[in-house]
Amino acid sequence: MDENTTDRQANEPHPTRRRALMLGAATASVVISIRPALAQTSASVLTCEIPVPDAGRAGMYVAADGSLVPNGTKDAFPGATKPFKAEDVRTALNGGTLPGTTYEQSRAYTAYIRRLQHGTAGFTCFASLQMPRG
Amino acid sequence: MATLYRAASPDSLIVAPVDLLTAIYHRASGQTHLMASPAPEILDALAEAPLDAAALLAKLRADYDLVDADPAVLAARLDELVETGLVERR
Amino acid sequence: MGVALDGHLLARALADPASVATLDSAGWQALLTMARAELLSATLAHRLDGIAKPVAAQRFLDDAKASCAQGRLVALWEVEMARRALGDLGVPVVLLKGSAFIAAGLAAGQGRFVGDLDILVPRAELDRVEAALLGAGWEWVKPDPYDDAYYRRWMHELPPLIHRERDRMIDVHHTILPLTARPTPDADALIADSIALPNGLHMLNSDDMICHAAAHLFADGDLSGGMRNLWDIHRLVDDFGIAGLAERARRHGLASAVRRALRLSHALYDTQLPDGWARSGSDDDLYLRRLTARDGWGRQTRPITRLAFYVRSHWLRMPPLMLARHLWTKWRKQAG
Amino acid sequence: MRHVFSVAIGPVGFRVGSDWRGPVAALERLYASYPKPQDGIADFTVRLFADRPWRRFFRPKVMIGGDFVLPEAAPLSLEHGLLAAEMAMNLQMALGQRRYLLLHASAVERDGKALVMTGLSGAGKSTLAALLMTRGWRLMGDEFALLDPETGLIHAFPRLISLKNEAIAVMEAAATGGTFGPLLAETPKGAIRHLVPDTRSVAAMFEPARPALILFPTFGHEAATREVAPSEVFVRLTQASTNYVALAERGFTALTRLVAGTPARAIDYPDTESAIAQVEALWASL
Repeated sequence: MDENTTDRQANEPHPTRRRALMLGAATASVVISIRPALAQTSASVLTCEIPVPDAGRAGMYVAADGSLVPNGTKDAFPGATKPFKAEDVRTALNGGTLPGTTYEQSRAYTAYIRRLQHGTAGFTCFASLQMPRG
Repeated sequence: MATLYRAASPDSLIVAPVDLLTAIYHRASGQTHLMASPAPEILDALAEAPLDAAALLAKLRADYDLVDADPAVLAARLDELVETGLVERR
Repeated sequence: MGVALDGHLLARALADPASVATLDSAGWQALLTMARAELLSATLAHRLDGIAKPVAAQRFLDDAKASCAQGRLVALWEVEMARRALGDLGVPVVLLKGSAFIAAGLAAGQGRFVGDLDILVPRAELDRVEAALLGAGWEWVKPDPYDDAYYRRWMHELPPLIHRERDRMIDVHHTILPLTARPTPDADALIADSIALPNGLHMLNSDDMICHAAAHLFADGDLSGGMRNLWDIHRLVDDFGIAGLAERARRHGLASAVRRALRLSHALYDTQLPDGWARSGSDDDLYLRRLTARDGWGRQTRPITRLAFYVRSHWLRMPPLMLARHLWTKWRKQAG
Repeated sequence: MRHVFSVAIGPVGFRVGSDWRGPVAALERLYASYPKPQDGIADFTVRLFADRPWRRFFRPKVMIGGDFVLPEAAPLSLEHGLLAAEMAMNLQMALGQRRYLLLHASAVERDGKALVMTGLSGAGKSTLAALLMTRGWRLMGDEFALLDPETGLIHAFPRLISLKNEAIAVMEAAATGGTFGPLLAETPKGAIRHLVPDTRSVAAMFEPARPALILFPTFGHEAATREVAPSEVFVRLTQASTNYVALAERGFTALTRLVAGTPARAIDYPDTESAIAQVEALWASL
């Protein structure tokens, strides 16, 4: 890498010698966009919790695929009585089981957590578990 | 009329070749992109003026020894750049 | 220190920057902490340019400016991405609030932190706008059927959308107040009389911007963030004057909201008032108590006052029977 | 607030308000040798409070507040009040720092040059930094390294060293005569004990250093050292920074400059003694 980054204009004269170029495979990706690692260190600066489901939708059941369904829906699970700790979720995401749940129930809750989105309670906490660490 | 592809103006980019990859900071979006060939070359080819896909392919052929001049693959590359906002369809 | 330790400290510094000369270090600390909590730290930084201040305060404010400048860049980029997604529909797209201020380079945009992107489009075009956004990478935030139905039936906007790559929200409005609220602004006039920006998007005209800010403050919210809202109004009045404002406010059914907003802005920031508007409303003092309920630790204070305004905000948005239904549905979900 | 404490840690000033005396008393003891914020004005405010008035007394729970908060923070018990204060200060840095590029890394200095270590929690970057401190290096920080976009220098942020689980006994043996905080058992992160950085590290906290080596340590394997491709270093550091994106162009310039000018290595180590030897060997070969 250059010691000093330069503006593109100054940086790239047109090639004097023809350089080989490959467009590559249609399915491959050639651009990585850096996303904010907002919560990346939050796991280390803070302990956080994830409610299943979030309070705005308390009372709904969690289906096997993690979607929320009306309470009483067959084969779906009632929400967890207590929020899960980040560490427990981390273990579950790596194949473990959430505390106080059956295997299927844990799978459903984990699926719910994976579907969390910005603005939903638990999202920031989940995001902090997702960031590549290293 | 064929779709034109317009790249972010060169003075809105800071380009830092890292190794095989190139880091690009886009001033307009505040985003950093790390890209492999041929993405930097495509941005470069579009720097002077917007081109449609066929003209872009021709320009890349003229400037480089293009190993696989496949329009479908070029379209995929352009889609990716459009997604980042570095290239705009017009 | 001799300065009341509530939001008036911040208001005074914004309205009269020279007043900070009397602050000791505790006063500075309280001022800066309050400004940050009210999202006015970068605004304060710009206002205090060129005023002597302790090194640590200068550094704090420089950081706030830099942070705001980056936020501005991101907000403008969201505007640009919305333009790319919607530009070909042939639909007027009107930027609202902070995005409009910064896109148009208004004084109200100086130091303004901008959150979500808010746009206004004709109600008849909502479906096309929605489809275009979904096609360009925006997704629904909440897949909840009750909330969704509620929004579509009663609100003045689509349920919020978020961009899957950029993590930024967009609120698509078709008018500036919920359909359940009592004033019914003239949405067609808002769009018809909007002003085109160089990039092809629009912003409300200045009177409508003030009407919108006032409507948002009194008819739609519990006054949290009100100091910033009133500062927006103060700057807009400063920039554009108040010549046609009263007339325009009447047309939208917002005459009393706009009068109150200006009276409060006058009380906090010394905003100029049209003749005959100065007489204070009976409960202006209560509003001021709510607006300035912030202490030097950045905490909200006066919980009872705040609760009263919170209840009021729901009351205003919904007719009583509907409010009951809304609270009942929410309660049922809590109770499971 | 009832109880107040303030401190400067490197270039950053903090103010901590607490509903209880306990956490503030612990901070006063452990940060006794630290200066106060410049001009008496802190960059960040932290609040430790009870979410309900009776929670001050009855099964007290410490809520974490401040200028910047994450909505899902879990409260801590009052016995862990010191940890709550430390986490809250870190959180202000993670979410609010805008002057320096914040790297989630430990850093030590020798001869005016900085060694920056970043990696997974559990990789031992904190313990390694603390051990190096006992062997002639100056500790710049065990959690965050601050990269100055203007100068390219690393600024120190030598907060209390946060020792977890096995690292506690290791450092109790290595830092004899060191000042330790109380042992906090069964916190959400396991056992924690804080160690005050040594006198020299605290005294030199305002002296920045030029970055000379970036290290990615991994614990639990046979000793090995690898080069790391610059693009990988770049991406890993963007992900080890909470404010890279927020610093916009300054962040990009600072990071590309750091990556271009600083060698980087990954080391695997089976135990801390080997790690120290590997670090010293690498340092000598620069």
